[in-house]
Amino acid sequence: MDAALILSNLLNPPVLFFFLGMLACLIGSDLEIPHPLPKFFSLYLLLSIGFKGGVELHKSGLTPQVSWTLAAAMFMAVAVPLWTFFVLRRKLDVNNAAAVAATYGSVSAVTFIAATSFLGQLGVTSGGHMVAAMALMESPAIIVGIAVARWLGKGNGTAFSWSHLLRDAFANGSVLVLIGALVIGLLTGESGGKALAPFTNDIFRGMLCLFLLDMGIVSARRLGGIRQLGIFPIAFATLVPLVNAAVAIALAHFIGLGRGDALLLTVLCASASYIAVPAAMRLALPEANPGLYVTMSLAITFPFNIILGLPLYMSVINRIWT
Amino acid sequence: MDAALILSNLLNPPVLFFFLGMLACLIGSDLEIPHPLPKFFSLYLLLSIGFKGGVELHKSGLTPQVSWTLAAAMFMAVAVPLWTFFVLRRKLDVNNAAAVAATYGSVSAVTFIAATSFLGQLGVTSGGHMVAAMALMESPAIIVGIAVARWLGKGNGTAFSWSHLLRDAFANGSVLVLIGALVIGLLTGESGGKALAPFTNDIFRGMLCLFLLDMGIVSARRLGGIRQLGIFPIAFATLVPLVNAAVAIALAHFIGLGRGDALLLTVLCASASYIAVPAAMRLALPEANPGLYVTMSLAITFPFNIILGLPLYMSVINRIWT
Amino acid sequence: MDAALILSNLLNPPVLFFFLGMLACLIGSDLEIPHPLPKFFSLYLLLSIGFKGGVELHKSGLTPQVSWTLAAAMFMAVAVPLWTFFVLRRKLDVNNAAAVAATYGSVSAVTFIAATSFLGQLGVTSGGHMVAAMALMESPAIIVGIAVARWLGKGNGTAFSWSHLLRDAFANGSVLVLIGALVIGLLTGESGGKALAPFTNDIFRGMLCLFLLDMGIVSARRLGGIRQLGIFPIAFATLVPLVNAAVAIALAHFIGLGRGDALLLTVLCASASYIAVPAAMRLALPEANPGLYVTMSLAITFPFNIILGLPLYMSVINRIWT
Amino acid sequence: MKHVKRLEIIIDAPELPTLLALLRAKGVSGYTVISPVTGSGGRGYRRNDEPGGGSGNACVLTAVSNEQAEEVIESIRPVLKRRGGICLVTDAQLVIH
Amino acid sequence: MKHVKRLEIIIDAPELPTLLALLRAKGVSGYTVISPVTGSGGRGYRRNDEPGGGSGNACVLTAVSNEQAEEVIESIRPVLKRRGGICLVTDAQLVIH
Amino acid sequence: MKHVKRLEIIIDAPELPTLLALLRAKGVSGYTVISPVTGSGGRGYRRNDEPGGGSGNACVLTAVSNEQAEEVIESIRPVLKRRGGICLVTDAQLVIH
Ligand SMILES: Nc1ncnc2c1ncn2[C@@H]1O[C@H](COP(=O)(O)O)[C@@H](O)[C@H]1O
Ligand SMILES: Nc1ncnc2c1ncn2[C@@H]1O[C@H](COP(=O)(O)O)[C@@H](O)[C@H]1O
Ligand SMILES: Nc1ncnc2c1ncn2[C@@H]1O[C@H](COP(=O)(O)O)[C@@H](O)[C@H]1O
Ligand code: NA
Ligand code: NA
Ligand code: NA
Repeated sequence: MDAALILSNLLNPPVLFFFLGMLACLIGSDLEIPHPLPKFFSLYLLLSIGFKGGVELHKSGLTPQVSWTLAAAMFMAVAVPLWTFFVLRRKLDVNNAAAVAATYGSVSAVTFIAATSFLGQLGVTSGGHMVAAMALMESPAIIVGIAVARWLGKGNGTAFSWSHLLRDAFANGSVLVLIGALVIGLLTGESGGKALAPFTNDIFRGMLCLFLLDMGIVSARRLGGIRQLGIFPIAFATLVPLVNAAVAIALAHFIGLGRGDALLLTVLCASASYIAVPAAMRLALPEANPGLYVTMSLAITFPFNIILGLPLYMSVINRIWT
Repeated sequence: MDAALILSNLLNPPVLFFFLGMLACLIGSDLEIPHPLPKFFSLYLLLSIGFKGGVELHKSGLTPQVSWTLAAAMFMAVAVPLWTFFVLRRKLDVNNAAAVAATYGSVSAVTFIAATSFLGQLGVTSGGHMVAAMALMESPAIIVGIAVARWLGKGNGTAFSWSHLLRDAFANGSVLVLIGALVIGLLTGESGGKALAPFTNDIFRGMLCLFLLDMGIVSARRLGGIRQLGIFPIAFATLVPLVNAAVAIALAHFIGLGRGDALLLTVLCASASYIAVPAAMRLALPEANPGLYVTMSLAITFPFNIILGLPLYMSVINRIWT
Repeated sequence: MDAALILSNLLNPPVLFFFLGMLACLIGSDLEIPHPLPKFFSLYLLLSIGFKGGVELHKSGLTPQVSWTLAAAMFMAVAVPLWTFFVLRRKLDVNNAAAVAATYGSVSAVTFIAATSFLGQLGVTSGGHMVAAMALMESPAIIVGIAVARWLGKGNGTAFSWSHLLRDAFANGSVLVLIGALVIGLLTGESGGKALAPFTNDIFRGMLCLFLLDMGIVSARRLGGIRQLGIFPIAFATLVPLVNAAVAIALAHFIGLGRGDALLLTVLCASASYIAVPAAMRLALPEANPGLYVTMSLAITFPFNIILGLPLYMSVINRIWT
Repeated sequence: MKHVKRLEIIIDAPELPTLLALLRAKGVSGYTVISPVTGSGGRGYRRNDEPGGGSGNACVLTAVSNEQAEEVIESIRPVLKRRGGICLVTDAQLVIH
Repeated sequence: MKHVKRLEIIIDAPELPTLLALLRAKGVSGYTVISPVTGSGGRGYRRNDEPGGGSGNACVLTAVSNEQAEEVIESIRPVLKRRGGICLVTDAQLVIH
Repeated sequence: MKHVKRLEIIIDAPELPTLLALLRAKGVSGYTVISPVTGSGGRGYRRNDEPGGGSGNACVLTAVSNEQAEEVIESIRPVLKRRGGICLVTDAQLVIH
């Protein structure tokens, strides 16, 4: 994996602000982004990425290529939580195993966004329909996770209800904003896209820097908690992304994606959710411990993907595709 | 009223985000824009619209045409709360009648903004002095409403005081930002306008989308409360805007406004305030019930104007003007 | 000092919004920018100014000229808190004297920003390395202030600790964001600069207007408290900036700065901190009274510099340099 | 001044609607909500700093008549059992318009 | 530790300045304000979600001497009468530096 | 329901980490934090409106056993002495899952 890639990833302002946030926390600075500003940034990012994706999709249309990509994305979104659940079950109780499985089956929008800006820096193109892929991958893992927990989890008071299940999966605020903005982008097309471009495109990277500054603080705060997790969760949080990435790369190559789209699909599968899924799990599986699944995705998998994952996956793809 | 107009209004991103917000609330999503973010958006919108209006007014200057428009606006801002008060008095006590009258006599800045972006989409021009008209229309209704309540409202402890009255009408935060920004725009003119354009113009529609997303949630939350209001307030909230719109259109035609300015004047008269007036009423007429006047303007009149009012008024104007 | 300068400073939208905020507070308006929005604006301003400065510094490089400027800045940042401390000690106890000295030894980023936009309006150029000068001047005064208080302040429980001292000086949130963004700008250079420009440059003045609107409210709230301060602090808050400005102008002329850089160095020395230092003093010198040092810098020195200082310093510089 | 029981209920923020519905069902129409609040308890530390969400708690304060108190408390027990949280009960006097 | 009365006053947020002025007038220099808080009472549910404003309440907590209490309470009654809200009084002990 | 002491500690917000560490050191694992709150006391009015920072207080609420109470209170006295603030103690009953 060549150093140039790592460097050009690290010299990306958003990533550097992530480090600044971590540094602030580690040297005991009083720097913090008070509630609800981070919510504002994430809302902005989800709305913008969704809307831009919708506009792109409106341009490209539903080509076979696009359909194949979405199918692959859906497949991974269902397969990952299933296989990881049974791995996790060996060490964790049903609820925690289900929550972690859902976390890793779903996606991290910000990792995806970092990947797109990484591609932008490399001058590698990617399709707007990948955002649709991301949107599609948000919810299935939530459904699988909750369903599995309900079916295998004996005697935990709450009865199973499809309506609750679907609401937890799709009425989740972040999912709704992402999908809603995507649909709005689709409906309004290029005219809408042009009208909002200064907001959704031009200032986007700046807002991303602010959000990652907060992410740096927030993940560093949890570094201390990692030790208490024990070895299994730590190993899981670093190895499973690699496995999922490998499968995703194979899949991407099989359905003949371009290098850009391939990286994005890979990142989607390798990333773990820390916005939509934790919110949903908190409602649906209160017995599961957020200290476990949030720490794993936020303090280990997210930094791992942002710092090492991106250049690593890219270099592998470069090798294979050429 | 032709379908094309309705459609081009509905396919406006801001309006679509309003629907998204409503949808979120209706399907029981946990999506919410936490306090004080909506305050930030409204502050931004008032500041930007006011400032842009001031800059435009600085360009155009105080032509007779402009003066006539402002005069007409002032006239409506005083006439509407008066006539509506006596209608309302038949069903409501003095305080509530006065509060609702003030609400409908004043204006909704966001409805006005939606109208301008609607015009933008249709390629119909309008004058920046219309913002001055809006600014002029914010306060008179507040004064009329409070004055009427004080004079007719016997024995409600608070004695009448002009200074209080004026403070409630002009020291209101939203009014002050709007008028202040307008004056600043007037003073700094085009140089100032250019300097702030990226902030006040370019990202404007995006911020509007965020604000309307919240408005959708907030109004949907109140839909349930409408039923309890009874038939009279509901009828009032839908019919009175139509009456005021009709009068405004006649007036606009009489003083020979262009189609764009005509629509904006109409929307100003047809819209009801839910930012400035409720805040003022809360201070000046605590006995009045916000559950009544806020619900009427926020959950009925605002959506009504945004969704049906704009295309309806436009099509009528198109018929008459040609 | 010529009227044109005063006027072109006053007709600057940010300054006008500062007045609007003051007006709002003085007429008893309910206008307020609720917490944590001001924190968002200051975070944005520090991040943007730091980042832009870093990018500029990346372009210019560390020329002798630049090094001399930074040296001069450092010198003033250490000299000012020392000499002012001994002046202050005649009237105030050790802790308060130290806190006020640190406040005036450090800098006001917003006054600096207002100065740059004032220069922009006059079409006078200035170097990006001045931001580095500002960054360098944030912390020394904090160190000097705390150190002096620790050494001369007998028997105030807290023992002296270098690590604490350095943390209070550099781990301060605002200092960290400013310096961090500067370094990130340096590392990413022009490519990074271009990518973030719409965020850090284009909407900058608009955000500055919002922040100054809040500053106006906040300083006006404290005007009442000035009287209680007594004559000495008031005299100090207006005369000391003039003295420091005079020294700075001499220094700037001596090391041969251009007019733009000269004004910025002057403003840095004449301004007092109300973000970084108060936060640090609160942690390190809780015995000192924020009602004293915050009121002096926020309610007296800041408006003084923004309204009179800028044009005054500029006109003096114009006289001398030509 | 009326003798009342002051109930202070701290629960996971997403449970708030459920809790308020329970209170209203018991005829409690007066309450005050402070949200979000953070805290620590049997289920660990809730920082409420998770990006775009957070693990905040809500604090509900309600003054109920001594007669109501028992019944209200029993009705919220299951929520505390299922989702954690606490309820603090103090004797107080209520001054109302 | 000193025996005091713990007053907890919940009022319409815009009334806060008036209330604090009243407290200071009665020589109460120590108080803590939590604002905004939401809630429900005789005047209905205050969502505090109105765009660009909101209908929040403010919660003022103050520990006053047993002697002061009565007088302070009487002085705020009119505010509660005019603008709604409540005042909860509890016996407490004050630990201060 | 268990008889407990309800401690309500109001301190300068930056002191919060110190205070929580003290509580944990005394074996207090359950507490709720409301921050920022504003207020006024011996050290004057804390508006918490300073640009980019603010002078807010934090309010820490913790229910501790009657036995623990004394010890906990003594352990936080120094903080109140050094940095100001208060601690209000009331008798309460704790309902917990
Ligand atoms: N002893 C206590 N005193 C005050 N608040 C508590 C206490 N125990 C729990 N809490 C609050 O209740 C929330 C949930 O408690 P738990 O379910 O025990 O984790 C915590 O996050 C705290 O905010
Ligand atoms: N019984 C109660 N317990 C707690 N808070 C109350 C109670 N009654 C009223 N409140 C609070 O006081 C505010 C105003 O009360 P009201 O004037 O009755 O509408 C409400 O919005 C609540 O926040
Ligand atoms: N008697 C009191 N009642 C309620 N809160 C108080 C009281 N005295 C002080 N406080 C709170 O404690 C903080 C610090 O108090 P002090 O150190 O006395 O300035 C104040 O800002 C208030 O928030
Ligand atoms: Na994944
Ligand atoms: Na109207
Ligand atoms: Na200085």
